[in-house]
Amino acid sequence: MAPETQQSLKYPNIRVQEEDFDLSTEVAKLREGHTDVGAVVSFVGTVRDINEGDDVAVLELEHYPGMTEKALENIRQEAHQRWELESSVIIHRIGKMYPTDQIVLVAVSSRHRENAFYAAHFIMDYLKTNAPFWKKETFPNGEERWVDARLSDQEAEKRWK
Amino acid sequence: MAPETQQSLKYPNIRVQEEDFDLSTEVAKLREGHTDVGAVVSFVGTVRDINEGDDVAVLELEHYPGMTEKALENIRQEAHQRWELESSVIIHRIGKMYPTDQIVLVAVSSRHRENAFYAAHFIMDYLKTNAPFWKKETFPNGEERWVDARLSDQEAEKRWK
Amino acid sequence: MVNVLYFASFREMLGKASEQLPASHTTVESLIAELAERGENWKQALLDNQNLQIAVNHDVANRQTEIKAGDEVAFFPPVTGG
Amino acid sequence: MVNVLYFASFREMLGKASEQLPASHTTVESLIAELAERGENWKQALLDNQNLQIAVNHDVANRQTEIKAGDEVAFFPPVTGG
Repeated sequence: MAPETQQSLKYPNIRVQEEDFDLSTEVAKLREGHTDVGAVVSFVGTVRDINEGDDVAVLELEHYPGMTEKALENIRQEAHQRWELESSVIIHRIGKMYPTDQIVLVAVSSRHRENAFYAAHFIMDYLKTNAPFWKKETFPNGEERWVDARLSDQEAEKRWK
Repeated sequence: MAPETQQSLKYPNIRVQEEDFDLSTEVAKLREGHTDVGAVVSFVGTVRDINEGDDVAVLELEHYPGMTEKALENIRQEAHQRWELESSVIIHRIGKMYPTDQIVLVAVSSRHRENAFYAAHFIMDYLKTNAPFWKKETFPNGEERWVDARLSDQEAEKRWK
Repeated sequence: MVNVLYFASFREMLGKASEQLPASHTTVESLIAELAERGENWKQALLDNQNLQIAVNHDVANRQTEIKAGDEVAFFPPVTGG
Repeated sequence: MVNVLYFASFREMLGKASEQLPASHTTVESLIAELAERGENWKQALLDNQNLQIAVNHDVANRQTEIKAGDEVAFFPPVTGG
């Protein structure tokens, strides 16, 4: 069995993939079999064409296979322990991406909106500081730069302690 | 010109309609021309098959044409004043709906995720208490009941004062 | 004339969705006082109702809001959309 | 043996993505001490780096975490996904 298949069997609500995703399709899957859902909150992170004031031509996402899926599943489980949720999914892309491309999807369904809003926000804040992904930017002149971790992301995570 | 066309020209980011909507399509439209977006938060409200412990067969949404659009646009503008946002859209369906149907969409794009999360949550909380929509439930035995306003929705709105 | 609208449970309880009334009232309060004389259901829905919601010309209003000829006044229960 | 992995800027700075080392260290700290002797870039990346991130067997770890034969130890800079 290919490693990625093993991972997807072990963590059916976590996907790390090169392919793009479709928001409507993923939200429909998330809601399947949950007829008591009243609220679905989704977050889509996208590639900005400017970072720290510089034009970005290409963004490359590297990750730590195996640890990534485990870290994302831990974050997801933590959200389910903190709030009453029906279902949730995390999809994170890897490889080369371009401005306006989708990078990450976090979608959460629950009976009431407040839980869904908090849980999706929490998952994103935790993902930003705890999931082993690294971004490298390539500028129009071909120069490359590893993206620096943001202090604001660490602050954002602390809010949930 | 039909009244609904006048309203949609006046408030291009507000739609009150009987038709269903597609999340991916709406988010794509929202992001059009905003290449500096890094975050898109969407909320979809759906018809639950149970409310206050009773099975719901049909949900009917009535509204106050003219005031609805104005109220929704006020809520949207307020969100843009409070947070730095790129774009936002509110779609609310009216007429008959059934369990698992989509009722409402609020989608917000911004450079950074925190603004998008707060703004979408704020818009939903304000919409719940300030936009003139009324829900009537029909139960499997044919009985009808107007849905009561929730005290928790009033509390949720107060948080943002 | 003033255009008066009733929504949702009010429309059903009062038996009408809208009506044109002479613009003989200076405030929403005086309009309500006159409507309440029509019967117990009108009194209950408008005069005695602590949760009554009012809009004048599509803006949230209250009992003290002034009204004039050509205005649209709407009465409705607390909203439950979303 | 211990499997040691380097990611992102560390992989580029240290010139390798992974290596097998004898399991002769009891903690991450002692492994780092040995690696730091390889040269200035190793010392900077691992020993002197306040922002060094460590994982042992896919779990977040620190310098005091114990390691044994068969473990996978990873070194990387602060994460920047999402």
